[in-house]
Amino acid sequence: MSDVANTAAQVAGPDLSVILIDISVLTMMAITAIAIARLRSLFALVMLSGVYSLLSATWFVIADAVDVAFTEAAVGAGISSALILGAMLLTVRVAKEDKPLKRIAPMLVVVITGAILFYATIDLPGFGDPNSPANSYLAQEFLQRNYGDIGIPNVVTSVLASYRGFDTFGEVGVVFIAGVAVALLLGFGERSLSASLKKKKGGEK
Amino acid sequence: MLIDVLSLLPESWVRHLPVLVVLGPMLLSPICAAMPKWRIAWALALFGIITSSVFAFALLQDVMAHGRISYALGGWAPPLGIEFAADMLNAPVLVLVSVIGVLATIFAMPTIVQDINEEKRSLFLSAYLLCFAGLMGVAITGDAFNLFVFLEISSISTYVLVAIGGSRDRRAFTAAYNYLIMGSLGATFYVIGIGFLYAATGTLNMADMASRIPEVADSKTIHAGFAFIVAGLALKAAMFPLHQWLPNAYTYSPSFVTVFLSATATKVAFYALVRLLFSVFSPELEFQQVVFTWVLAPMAAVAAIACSFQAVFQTNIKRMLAYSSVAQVGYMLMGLSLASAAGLSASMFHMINHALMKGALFMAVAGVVMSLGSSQLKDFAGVARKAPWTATALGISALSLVGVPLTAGFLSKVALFQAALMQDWWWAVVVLAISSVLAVLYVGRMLETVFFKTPGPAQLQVKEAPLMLLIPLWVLALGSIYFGLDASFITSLTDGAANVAFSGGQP
Amino acid sequence: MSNELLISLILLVPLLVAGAVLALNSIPDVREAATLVGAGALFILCTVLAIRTGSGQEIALESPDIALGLTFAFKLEPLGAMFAMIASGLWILNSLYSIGYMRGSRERNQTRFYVCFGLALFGAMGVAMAGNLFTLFVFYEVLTLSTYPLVAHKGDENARRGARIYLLTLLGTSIGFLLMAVVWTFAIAGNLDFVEGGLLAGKVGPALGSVLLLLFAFGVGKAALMPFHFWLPNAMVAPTPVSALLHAVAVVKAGVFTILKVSVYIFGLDLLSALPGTEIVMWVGCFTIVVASLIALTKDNLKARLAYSTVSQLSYVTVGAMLANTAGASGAALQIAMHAMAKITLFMCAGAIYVATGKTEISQMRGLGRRMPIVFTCFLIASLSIIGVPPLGGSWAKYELMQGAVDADHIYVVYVLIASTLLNVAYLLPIALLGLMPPNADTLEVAGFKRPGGAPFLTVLPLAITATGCFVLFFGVDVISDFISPVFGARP
Amino acid sequence: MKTDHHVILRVTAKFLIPIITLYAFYVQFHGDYSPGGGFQAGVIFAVGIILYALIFGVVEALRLVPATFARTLALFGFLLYGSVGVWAMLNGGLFLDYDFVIPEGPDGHWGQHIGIIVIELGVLFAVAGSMLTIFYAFAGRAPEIDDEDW
Repeated sequence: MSDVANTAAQVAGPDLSVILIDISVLTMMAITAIAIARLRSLFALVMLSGVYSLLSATWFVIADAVDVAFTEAAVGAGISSALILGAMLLTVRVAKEDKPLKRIAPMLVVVITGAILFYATIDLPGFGDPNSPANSYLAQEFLQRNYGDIGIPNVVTSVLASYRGFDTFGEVGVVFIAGVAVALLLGFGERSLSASLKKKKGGEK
Repeated sequence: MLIDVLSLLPESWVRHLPVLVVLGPMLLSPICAAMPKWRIAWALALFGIITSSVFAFALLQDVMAHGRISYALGGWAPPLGIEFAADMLNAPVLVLVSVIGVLATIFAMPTIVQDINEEKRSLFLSAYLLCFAGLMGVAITGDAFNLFVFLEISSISTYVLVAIGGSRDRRAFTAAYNYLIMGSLGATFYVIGIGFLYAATGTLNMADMASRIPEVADSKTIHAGFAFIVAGLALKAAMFPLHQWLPNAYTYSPSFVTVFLSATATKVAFYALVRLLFSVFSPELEFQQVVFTWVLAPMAAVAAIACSFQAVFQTNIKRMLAYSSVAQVGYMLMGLSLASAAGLSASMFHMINHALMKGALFMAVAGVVMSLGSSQLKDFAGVARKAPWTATALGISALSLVGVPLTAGFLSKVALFQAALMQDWWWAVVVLAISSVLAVLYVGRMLETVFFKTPGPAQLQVKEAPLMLLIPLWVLALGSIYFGLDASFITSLTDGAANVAFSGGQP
Repeated sequence: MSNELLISLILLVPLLVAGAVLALNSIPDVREAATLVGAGALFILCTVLAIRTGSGQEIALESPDIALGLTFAFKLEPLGAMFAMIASGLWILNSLYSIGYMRGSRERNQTRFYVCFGLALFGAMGVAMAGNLFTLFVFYEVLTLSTYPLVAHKGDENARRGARIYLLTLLGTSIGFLLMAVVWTFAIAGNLDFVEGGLLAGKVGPALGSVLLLLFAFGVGKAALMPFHFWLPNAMVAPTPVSALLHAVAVVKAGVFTILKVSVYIFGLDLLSALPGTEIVMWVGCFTIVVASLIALTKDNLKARLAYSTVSQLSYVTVGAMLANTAGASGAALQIAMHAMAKITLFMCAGAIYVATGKTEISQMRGLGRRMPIVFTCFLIASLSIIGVPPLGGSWAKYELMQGAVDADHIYVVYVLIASTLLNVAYLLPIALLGLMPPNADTLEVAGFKRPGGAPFLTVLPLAITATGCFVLFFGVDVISDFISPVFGARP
Repeated sequence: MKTDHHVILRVTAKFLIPIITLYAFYVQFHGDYSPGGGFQAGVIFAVGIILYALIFGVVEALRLVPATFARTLALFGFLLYGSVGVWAMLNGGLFLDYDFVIPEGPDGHWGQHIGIIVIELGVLFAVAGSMLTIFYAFAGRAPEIDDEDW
C-alpha cells in the first residue's frame, strides 16, 4: 500500500519545494531574457547572457541533468561570454535602435513558436514519468547494458563517447569548423597583432 | 551503369562503403587546413571528393543489387547506436552531390585564385571539404539527431563560405549574417522537432521512429514535432516564404560557392525533407495529408509563380538565377506534396536535373564574370562573341531550365505535369505552366543579351573561360542534353527512390 | 536502302549540312555548295520516302524508352510525306534564292544564317515524320528555337524586338498550352501515338475533349490563330529568305500541319465533329480569316501585307480540319501545299524587289513592273493562285474546302470563304497591277535600281520556278489527292 | 605601464589560473565517473589561457601558447578522434568500434576504455585549440583595450 503511494508520488513529480525553485528560476530566466531583448548596451548584454546561462545551468541541475548543467556553465557562461566580449571589442558598444516595424516579424515568429511549444506540452509525458517512451525504451537499455558493454559507471559519458560517439565526432567537427570560420573571416590574429606591435615600436623609436 | 565500380574495390572496403563516402573529406579537412601551399590543399580536396564519389557510385551499385544497407557506427546495432543507412532514396543523392562536388572542385581551381586571398585558400578549402562532408552525412545518415549534427557542420561551413565573398563585395557579410540567423533558426526548429519526437517515441533512429510513430500519431507532441521539422528543413531547402536568405547569399558569395551551393545544399535539404516526411512520418497519416494539401502545395504554387516573376525583374544575373532556384524548389515541393510515388519520383528527377542546370548556369556566369568583373545582366551584352564555348553551355543549360525538349529539364517537367494530372491536380499543371512561361521570359532576356546584343568595349575584352572551368561546365551541359535524350537511368533511380519512400524505408 | 536508314538519313542530312556549313565558314562558295547539295539530297530522299509511303509501305522507326514511357518515334503517313516533300523541295529553291539575296544585300553572319537554316529543316523533317505527339512536340520546339536567330538576323534593336515577340509567343503558347495538352493526352490515353481513327476516340467526353482541343488549337502558336497571330507580322523584320522559310517552307506550315495531324490522328474526325469545342475553333478560324484580310488591306508595307495574308490563309487549314469531314480535311491538306507554293513566290518577289531597288512600300512600286517584268508577272500568277483562279493550284484547295463546308452543313463557312476571296482580290491584285501600270504622270520616272543590273539572277530563277509550280499543281492535283486520300477515308 | 590599477586582478589571477588548468584536467580524466569530459575540459582549459591573456596581455599569452600551436592542436584533436575510428576499421571493426582498438576477448573492456580516453583527448585538443584560435583571432584585432572601453 505504502509502496504504491510512494511510486505514485514519484510519478506525480517532485515535491512543492522543488516546484517553487523551478518557478522562481524560470521566472528569473524569463526576466533576464526580456532584459536582454530590450537592452542596447552590448557590455551589459554579454553579462546578462552569462547570467542567463548560469540560471539555465541551475535549472538543469534541478532537472537532474548534471552533465548538461556543467556543460552549460562552462560553455554558455564561461567561454561564450569571453569570446563575445572579445568580439564586442571590435565593434561599437551600443546597439542601434531597431525600427518598430522591424520587430513585428520576429515577434510573430516567437509567439507562434511559443504557441506550438505549449500545444506540444499538452501530450508530453509528465516530468520523470518512468513509463514515458523517452525513459522506458532505449534509456532503460542504455542503463542496463552500459556496464556490461563498456565498463564505466557514467552512462552519459558512455552514450556520448561510445554509443553515440559519431555524433560527438561530428560535434568536434562543428567546433573545428567554427575555429576555421573565425580564422578565415578575421584572419590570423597574431599576424595583425604583430603588425600593429611593430608599428607601435616604430612609433616609439 | 558503365563501369562496375563495386567489383573494382577491395573486398574489405565494401562493408565500409556507407562511412567511407563521408570519411575521406571529413578527415582531409583538418589536413587541408594545415597545408602551407594551397595547391596541395586543393589536390587533397579533389582527391578526397573523388574518392567520395567513387564510393558513392559503388554504394549505389551495392544498393541496387542488395537493397538497403545499414552500417552500425561504433559497432552498436541500431537503434542503440547511430546508423548509416543507404537505400535507393539516398544513394542517388550521394552520387549527385559527390559528382557535383568533383566538378565544382575542378572549377574551384581557376576561380578561387581570383576570389580569395592567397593565405586564406587552404582554410577555405578545408571549410569546403567539411561542408561537402556535412552534406554527404545528411544524405546518408539514418539517425535523426545525427542528421542535425551534419546539418550543422554543413550549415556553419556554408555561412563562412558565403561570408568569404566579403573581401570582394561587403554585402556578402550581410548576406551571410542573414543566412546565419535564418539557418540557425531552421536548425533550432529541426532539433526541437526531433526533441518532441524523442519524447514521444524514445528513439532517434529513423527506421525505429517510423515503426513507433503510428501508435502515437494522434499525440499533439508528434504534431508539433512534425511542424517544427517541416519548418526547419523547409527553411534550409529555401521553401517559399522561408527563402529570404537565398537570393543574397547566392548573389554575393564567391562564384565557386554559388555553384556548389546551388547544385547541392538545397537539394540535400530537400532530400532530408523527403526522408523525414516519407520514411519517418508517412503520407498516410491524416495530419500530414492536411499539411501537404493545404500548406505545402499552396506554398509551392506561390513560389513557382511569385519567384519566377521576381526573377524576370532582376538586373543581376546571379540574383535572377537565385530567384529561379526558389521557384524550382517550388516545382519540387509541388511534386512532393502530391504524396504519390509518381509525384515524388518526378520531384527527385527534377531535383537532379536542376542541380545539373543550375550548376552549369552559375559556372558559365562565373566564367564570364572572371574577365568581365560584373554580374549585371546589361554587362553581358554580346559576350557570346568573345566567349562562344562558355555562352553555348550557358544557352544549353538555360534551355533546360525553361524545359525545352531534348533537354533534361523538359522530361522532368513533363513527369511533374503527368504526376499532377494523375491526381487531377489540374490547377498545379496550370501553375507550373505559368511559371514555365515566366521562365521563358527571364531566360529569353538573358540569352538575348548574351547572344544578340551588340557588345560594348568592355565586353570585347571578355576572354573565353579557362579550360579548368570549361571542362566541368561542359560536363554538366552535356549531362543536361544526354539526360534529355535518354533519362531512363535517372528515372530508374528516382522510381526506385519513390518505391523506397512509399514502402516506409523497407526494401 | 532500308526504311529505317531512310528516316535516319532524312534527319541527318540537314544536321550534316549545318555542320558542314559551320566547318566551311571561311570559304563561302563551298559553303553555299554544301547547302545546295544537301538540299538536293534531302529532296531526293523525301521523294523516295513519298513514293514508298504512297505504295503503302510501313515506314517507321522507334527509339527505346527515354523516360516515363516516352519514345522518339517516326512513322510516315501521306500527310507527313507531303509536308516533307514541300519543305525539302522548297528548301532547294529557297537556298538558291538565299545565296542571291544574302550576297546581293551583303548581309553579315551568313554562316550562322545557313547553319540555322539547316537546323530549321531538321526540325521540319522531324515534325513531318513524327510518329507520336511527343516527337512532334520536340521537333516543333527545335524549329522554334532554330529560327529565332534567323528572325533576329539583322541584330539591331528592331530585329531583336521582333524576334523576341516571335520566340516568346511561340514558346509561351507551346509550353503554356500545347505541352499541357500533350501531357494531358498522355495521362488520358497512356501513350501518345498517332492512331488512325484518333487516339482519344472514345476516351474523352465532350467537355474534356473541347478543352483539349482548345489547348491544342491555341497551343500551336505557329498556326497563327487569332489572338496568337501577332508574332507573324512582327517576324517580318527578318531577311526575305527567312520570311519565305517562315511562311512557306517550314514554320507556319509545321503549325497547321500539327493542327491537321492532331485533328486526324489524335482526335479523329468522328470525335472532332461531335465536340462542341470544334465549333468554337472554327469560329475563331473564320474570324481570323476575315479580320486578318481586312488588316492586310490597310498595310502599305509589302511584307506586312503578305504576312497578314498568311495569317488569313493559314486559318483555311484550321477551319478545314475543324470541318471534320473528308472534303474539308483534304481541302486543308491541299491548302498547305498550294499556299506554300504561292506564298513563297510572293515573298521571293518581294525580296527580289528589295534587293534590286530597296523599295519596301507598295505605294513606291508603281511602274516597277516595266523594269522587272518577270518578277511582277510571277507575283501576279501567285496572287491569282491565292485568290483561287483556275488554272492555278489554289483553286482546288478552295473548292474542296467549300465542298467540305457544304457537307458539314456549315454554310456560313462558305460565305466566309467567298468574302475572303473578294478580300484577297482587293489586297493582292492591286500590287501586281500597280507595278505593271505606267509610272505616275508627275514623276514619270520609275524608281531606279539600287544595285546595277537589277535583281540578281539567283533571286529571279527560283520565283519563276515556283510560279510555274502553281500551274503544275493545278494539273497535278489528282496525284496529290490520290496520295493523301487514304488518310481521310476512301473518298478522294 | 606606469600605474597598475589591475594589481588585485593580477594577483588573484596568478593564483587562480593554475587551479583552473588543473581543474580542466580533472574534468577530463574523471569524466568516466562524474559529469565532464573533453568538451568541458577543453573549454575550461581555454578559459584559463584566455584569463591569462586578459590579465597579462595577449602578447604574453601568445608566448605561452602560440597561435600556431593552438591551430595545430585543434586540427590534431579532430584528426585524433577520426583516426581512432579508422584504427578500429583497420583492425577489422566498424568505424569507431572501440572493441577493436586493441585485441582482446569478447568480455574485455580495455578497448572501450582506451578508445574513450583517446577520443576524449581528441575532443579536449580540438575544443581548446579551436577556442583559443577564435579568441586570438578576435584579440589580435584589438591588441590594446582602453580602460574606457569597459
